[in-house]
Amino acid sequence: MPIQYYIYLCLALFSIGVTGVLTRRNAIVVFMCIELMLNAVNLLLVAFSKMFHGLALASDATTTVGIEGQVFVFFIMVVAAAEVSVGLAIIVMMYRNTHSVDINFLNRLKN
Amino acid sequence: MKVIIGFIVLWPLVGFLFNGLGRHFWSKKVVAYKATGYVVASFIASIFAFVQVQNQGAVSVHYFDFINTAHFKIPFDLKVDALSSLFLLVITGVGSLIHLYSTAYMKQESSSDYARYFSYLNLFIFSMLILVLGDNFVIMFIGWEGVGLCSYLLIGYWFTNTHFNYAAKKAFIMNRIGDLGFLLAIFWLIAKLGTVSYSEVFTAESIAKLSTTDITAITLLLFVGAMGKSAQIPLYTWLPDAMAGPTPVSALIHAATMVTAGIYMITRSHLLFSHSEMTQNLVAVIGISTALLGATIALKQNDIKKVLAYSTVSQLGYMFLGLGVGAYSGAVFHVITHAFFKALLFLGAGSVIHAMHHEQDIQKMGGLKSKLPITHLTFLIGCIAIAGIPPFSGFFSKDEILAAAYAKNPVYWFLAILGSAMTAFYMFRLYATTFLGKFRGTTEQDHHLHESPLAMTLPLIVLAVLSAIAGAIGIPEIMGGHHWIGQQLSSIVGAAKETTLTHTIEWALMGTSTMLALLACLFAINKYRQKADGEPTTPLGKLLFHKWYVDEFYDTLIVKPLNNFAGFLKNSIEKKVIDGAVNGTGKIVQYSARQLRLIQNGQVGYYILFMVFSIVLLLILWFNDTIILRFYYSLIK
Amino acid sequence: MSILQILFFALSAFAIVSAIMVLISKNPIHSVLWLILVFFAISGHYILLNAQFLAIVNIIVYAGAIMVLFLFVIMLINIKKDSEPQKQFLVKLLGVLAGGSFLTLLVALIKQTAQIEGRQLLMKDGVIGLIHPLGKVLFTDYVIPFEISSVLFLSAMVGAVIIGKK
Amino acid sequence: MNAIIVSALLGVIMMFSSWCVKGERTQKTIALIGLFVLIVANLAQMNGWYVVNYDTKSMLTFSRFGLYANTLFFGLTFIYIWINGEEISKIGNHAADFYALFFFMLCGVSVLTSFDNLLMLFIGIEILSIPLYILTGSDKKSLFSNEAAIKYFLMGSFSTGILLLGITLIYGATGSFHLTIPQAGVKYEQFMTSAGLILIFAAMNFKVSAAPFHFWTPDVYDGAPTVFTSFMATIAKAAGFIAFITIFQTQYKALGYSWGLILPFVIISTLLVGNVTAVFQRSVKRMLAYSSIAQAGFMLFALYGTSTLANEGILLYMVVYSLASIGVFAVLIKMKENSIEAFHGLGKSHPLLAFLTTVFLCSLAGIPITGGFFAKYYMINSILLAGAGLWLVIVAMVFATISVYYYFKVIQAMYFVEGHPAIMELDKTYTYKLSVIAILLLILGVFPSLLFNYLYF
Amino acid sequence: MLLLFILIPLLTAMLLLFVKNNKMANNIAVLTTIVTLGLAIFVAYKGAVDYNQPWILILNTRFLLHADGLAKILILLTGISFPAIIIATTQNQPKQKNIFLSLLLFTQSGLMGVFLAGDALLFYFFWELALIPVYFLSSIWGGEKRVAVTFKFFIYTFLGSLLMLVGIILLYIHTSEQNFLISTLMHASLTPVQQATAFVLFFLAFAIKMPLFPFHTWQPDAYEQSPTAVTMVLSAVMVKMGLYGVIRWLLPLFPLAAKTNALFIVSLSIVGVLYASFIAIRQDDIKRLIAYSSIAHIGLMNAALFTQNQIGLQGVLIQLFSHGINVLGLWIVADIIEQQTGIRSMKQMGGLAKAQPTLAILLVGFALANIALPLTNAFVGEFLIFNSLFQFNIWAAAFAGVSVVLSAIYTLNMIQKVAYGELSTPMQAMNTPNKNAQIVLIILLVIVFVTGVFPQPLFNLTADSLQQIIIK
Repeated sequence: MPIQYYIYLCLALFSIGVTGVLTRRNAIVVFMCIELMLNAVNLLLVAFSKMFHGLALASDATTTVGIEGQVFVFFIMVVAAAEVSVGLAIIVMMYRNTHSVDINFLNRLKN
Repeated sequence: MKVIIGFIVLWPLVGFLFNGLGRHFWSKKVVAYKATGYVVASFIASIFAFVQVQNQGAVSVHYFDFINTAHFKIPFDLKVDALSSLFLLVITGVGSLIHLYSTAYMKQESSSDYARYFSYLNLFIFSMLILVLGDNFVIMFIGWEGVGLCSYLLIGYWFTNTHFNYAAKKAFIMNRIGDLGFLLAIFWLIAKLGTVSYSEVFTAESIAKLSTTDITAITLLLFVGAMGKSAQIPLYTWLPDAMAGPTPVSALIHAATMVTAGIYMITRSHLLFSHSEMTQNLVAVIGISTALLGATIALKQNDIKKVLAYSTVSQLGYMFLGLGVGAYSGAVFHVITHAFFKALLFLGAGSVIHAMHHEQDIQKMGGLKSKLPITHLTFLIGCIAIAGIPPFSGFFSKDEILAAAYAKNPVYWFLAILGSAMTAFYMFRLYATTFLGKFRGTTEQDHHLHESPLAMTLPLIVLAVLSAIAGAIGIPEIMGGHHWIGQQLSSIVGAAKETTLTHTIEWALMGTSTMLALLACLFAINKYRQKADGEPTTPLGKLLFHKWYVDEFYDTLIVKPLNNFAGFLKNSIEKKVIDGAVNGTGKIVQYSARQLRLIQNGQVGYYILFMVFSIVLLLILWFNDTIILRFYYSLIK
Repeated sequence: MSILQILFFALSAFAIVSAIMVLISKNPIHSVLWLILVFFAISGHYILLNAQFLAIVNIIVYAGAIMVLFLFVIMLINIKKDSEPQKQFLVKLLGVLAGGSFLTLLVALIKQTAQIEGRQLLMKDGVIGLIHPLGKVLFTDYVIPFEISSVLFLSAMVGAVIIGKK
Repeated sequence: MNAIIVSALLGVIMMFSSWCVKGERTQKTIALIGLFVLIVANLAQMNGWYVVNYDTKSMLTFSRFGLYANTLFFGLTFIYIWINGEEISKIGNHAADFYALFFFMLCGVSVLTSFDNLLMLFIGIEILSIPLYILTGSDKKSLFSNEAAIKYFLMGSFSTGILLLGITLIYGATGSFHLTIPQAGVKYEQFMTSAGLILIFAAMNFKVSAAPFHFWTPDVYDGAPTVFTSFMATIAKAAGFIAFITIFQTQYKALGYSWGLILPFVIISTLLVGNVTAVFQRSVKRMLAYSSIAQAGFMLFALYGTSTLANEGILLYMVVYSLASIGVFAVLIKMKENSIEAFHGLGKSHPLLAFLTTVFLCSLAGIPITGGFFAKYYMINSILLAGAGLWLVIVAMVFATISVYYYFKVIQAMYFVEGHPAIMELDKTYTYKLSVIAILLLILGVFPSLLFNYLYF
Repeated sequence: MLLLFILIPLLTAMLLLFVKNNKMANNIAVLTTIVTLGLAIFVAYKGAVDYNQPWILILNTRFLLHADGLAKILILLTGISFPAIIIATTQNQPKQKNIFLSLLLFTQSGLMGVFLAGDALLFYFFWELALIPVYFLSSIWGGEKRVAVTFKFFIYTFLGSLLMLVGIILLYIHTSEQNFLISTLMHASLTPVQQATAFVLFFLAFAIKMPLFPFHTWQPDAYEQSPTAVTMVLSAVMVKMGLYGVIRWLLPLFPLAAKTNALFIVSLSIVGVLYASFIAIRQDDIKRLIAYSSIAHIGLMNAALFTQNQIGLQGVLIQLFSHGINVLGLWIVADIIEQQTGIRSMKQMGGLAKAQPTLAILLVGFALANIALPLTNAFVGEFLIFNSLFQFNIWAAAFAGVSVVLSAIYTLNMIQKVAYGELSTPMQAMNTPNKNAQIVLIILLVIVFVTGVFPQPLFNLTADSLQQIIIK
């Protein structure tokens, strides 16, 4: 399978995430779209990892080339989890104070 | 010699410092003695110097280097030669007399003002001495500006009077315009020759180095300088106004000495002038024009000093005519005689004014003959001298110029003789209105009329004698004289040119001028012995009375436009354009600040939108547009 | 068309459709659910790529833990279905435009990249996605990032405490 | 390595001290001692002494430059906490937790100064960012703080996504997460590498608040508690710069000539937005936020080329800018309100404090005998040395002039406007602490090389 | 030795911050400045060894202080100006005088540094250093619109100096030895475009500082609004920084560019001279009048510099000193009048000669020097300046020469309005100025005339630098 397919897929998912960030006002949904972006990246990393692995495998049967991509994905998940905990805490805090999760609701800081 | 010359110059300076610094401490008496004494001392030293020059010829002494750089040197040298020694005598001699005169004339002033007056006067003498003694143009220029300054200070001596101040300012500024010409001439010399010393400039080699253009330009510029200082058209209007100063000042500065500086300067640099036909012609034309202009205006003036002032302008015109036609020694001769008789006239006028309690309008005088006998007599001698009636001094000096003018161009002579007649007329009009007939002033003035004290009459007498006999130093050869002054100056200006005129013509010329002058005198005395000249009624009379409206003309054509221009620069250009541009920049920044901050609208959505677009923009910038076009092309394909 | 390709396209279509649904669902809860479906699709891809460990972790961590957390928060703050105010149409359009141009541009660039021209990727085979090699690498070569990410967790923990404590 | 380990441990210690040790002063003292230990540990590594000598598998490389930067960061943090300790305690009752977060952030900073792998970059940035989100929102009752936190968090996460996509693209192109110097003269079109670099560039710009990715900065700096703004704007940002430089000093060559287009674009827009917008601000805090953007514009100069001058310059700039900002923010903390009116008449009522503020502001403006001058000088010199267009420098100078305008507005308010400053009670020691900063700035203003001599021995 | 010029004022300035007693502060300041003056005289006639220390190693910049003729004459001027200013304004009692004096001394330190620096970076450093205290001095103690006006001045000059900094660095990075010494920078290998750019960058900085038309608009406002002591510093010494910069840096570093642009710059300067003179004619405010007169004089000097003629250069070297002294005298007189009557409008003045004859005489003395009357110091300089202009271009000299007349007009206007005429009501308030000011004025006037009659010592002083500058 050509790598381009995966690239396009992931870019599409990523862009959908971006678009979601831009079009939604609910902080939680925006945050979910960011998670979607991260996942698109994850998939792309794995795809690349397999690409390099396949290339290396041709010359060396026991190679582990490409594994770093998957390790990276692991770390992204780790970080995402940490981020989610903090992010949701912030959103909840905001909700406590304003009873809203609308990102446009708080816009006193401007100009 | 160094010491003598030093003394000549330093005494007046000492006097200036002494009186200027100690004006609150010394009594009037001390001031008067000191001031006069210093000038007299200077006079005595001048005599020594004169004698030395007679015996040894010109002497140049070096004191110190005024400017001495790697490329350029102006020494502070003073030089006494035949020309300057003559001037020295006149300056210090007449100067001493006028100092003496002033001691009495200025008696009413408070003691510090009195000291101030004398310090200025001393400073003037000092400057004038520097002017004539300087051995190069720069030193001369120092004196040149110095006398201008003193003139300014003395005209504005009564500084509380605004009109006097304006007169003083006018004098200084007009002089400055002339000085600019002089300066440029000096620069031109430096640029071409690298030196300004007379001894190096006035050599054949130097002259050879200069092209005709150079010489013409330099002489023209020098002449502009002379115009300013010696009140020639078009820079003459300051001189009549300068009569605002105390009368002795008018006598010393604005008649006898300072105004003749231009003649001195041109005589000094006659070598250059004689190489430029054009300049010479111009000098002559300007000279004769000024002479006529001054004379015509003087015809209708009623202020005793104004008449004398315009007469001075006119006489200076004659001197320039003389210079223009190459009669350098004639011009100098006239300077000397003019110094005597014009100083005499002014001092006489001063005596009259003194007696009349500062009344200067001749219409309010008359019949002073009996009340002021000495003044009257001396004044009359002055009038005769200036009118050019033999054997008084004015005749000889004027005659020499006239003769040279005739030799050059009879038209000059004709115009000059016309002017000469007018001179005789207005002088005797003045004399007659003032001294003859009956008194027209107030009774109070009448009551107080008195002859002036000895300190004032003594100078009058001395000057009257000199006016009468000074012609002796220049009796022309046809009258059997030796023309002593011509010989004196021959070392400077070369031997007088062989006149092409026959003796007959010379006699005829003399006769004509004398006749005309005499006729004019008699006519004037006849006309004005009983009544004064009222307000003029004829158009010409009005025109002359208002001095040809030259002042008004200058005012509307030069002064006002310049003033308006300055105002325009100040109020429009400076404020709106230049400062506006600077402040405008600031305003633009402020404005863009106000606009730019609106981008920051406080909404996260917008922020991220901007960020995404920015990334897109970065990508586009990075990969440049061709790649994107290629992509779309590939899509179509 | 091999079975792999069919699976690929099916999963891809599923992922994209679900992702779009995340965007257009009005109700946040629906968004969460759609997002979980996206994650499942992605996990499917991982399996296709024989990245078994990641597939499992993705399900457990993302779909299982994180998304449940989201759901939980949404429930907690009890947002009404239609209470979310919508953005203006123009803003939405701009958003789509931005996302779209971002995609177009990147695709344009990738399409012309010679670096990956003709590269295939290994499906189904390969051992690197298995838990054993991954674990080995993680605790040898990647032990430093592994340890350091603990700091990340610590700080997130402290942060959650600071923010969350009343 | 020492620094990473010790700072992580210290963070844990501080965490526990929050319930073992009572009294905020004690906690501050522990934190300061901890920082001292940290500095010592870091210096020890510079001199070849390790806690553990572990093969990092080329995840991290410890260069003298990076380690020295670490030392400087720790030193700055020391000063920061020394001055602001009491203020930190006032926000909520989590002083020890905040200190723990600072130590964790310093761990992140240490990673950022020594990473050799994009994975470490990512982790480092996250370790630095997540505590910052928390600190921003730490004033839980304040709506401003909430708003700032949510904005910062959402945008930060978004930029993380961008960063990751960039890293991925680079990985896809090169097959490695290592920073390798790209070979010159590559035949094929490396668009993927370049696209990845651009995305990383954008994300890093976000972290250092360079325009047009600066939007979070004013709002977050404004909304966050001032004392944390101070940290965010100084040490956190500077660490971002070190990372930024580490990547791009080697990688920019992959971008070819376009680098000369893209970087000036960012620099100019950063300078423009920062300086010009700051002109109109009434709130000093917000003005400082914009000025911090503007300063980032100058620091970006260091990216232009690799040279010792650029490296030294960025160190000097960081230190000087951070010191001055810490100082100004420390004064601002003591103000009852942030508006410029609060400063009216400060020169009369608190002459020394006003003078110190003047020194800080002059330093920010880059006026000689304060360190700011040489900071700017190094930047200009390095960029000209790197062959940038003269026009860029001249434009930058024009903006620097504008910056003088708004910095001096504050000075004018302090000295030339009559009024009563809205300032809280000050104890003398606070002013004296600030004067230490001022003295440091002045020393660096005359002998900037004091800072670098240690780099070379 | 040379370091003392910077250190003495600097340390005293710091000391003064802690001296609360005004009288004592004043005495200390006077004493210090007089010591500095003594030192300046000593150095001027005995010379001094360069102070040369490495400064910032990596940049290879050196803390090099070097006193050649140009520097000597300017430190002499600075040395004379400061005690004169401080003594003459003793009677003015600004609030917090110790700080006022302290800032003044900081300025002096900066100025000395500017004139002595032999290293471009050091030069720049002091260049700015001299500016900062002035900003505070004017803003705190100035007139009504002081803040805005001073700010404009500050920003304007700051922009100029930043541009110069760019120029310095541009030269620096193109040198082979990589240091900032003037001898090194001279040999920087620049392309013609770079040289032209660097020239413009330097020139702008100096032109703003001088100030040259049309960059001058900060000056009259600043002079008007600053406290007089500061105005004196500004006009007597600080504006010389611009000219000094041209002589020391611009001409030697960019001989070609200077030559190419000479005609343009000379014309610009002369236009400025006439422009400023015309505006001065219409000024009613005595301070603004002196300000515009100063612009005119400075423009003239600048024009002479760009003729690149040795005579002109020599003239400027003398004139730098003379103009400082003259303008100082004028300011002191103006200050005395303003302090005692509270007016600056010349329309309301008049009769000073009646009220205070001595002061009037002094005023006239300085005014005459201002119009470069022979035997005053200004004549010597302007004579040489005009000379060089004449050799450069006859028309340049002719047009510039018009300013001789114009300067007479505005100066005499001033004398007439201030000193002469009937005693005006405000002037009746005039008391005898205090002894200190009088003594200072008299000493200055003596300097005016002594250097006007015997300028040779000044020529000797500057002879060596003349050689150096022309060699390039």
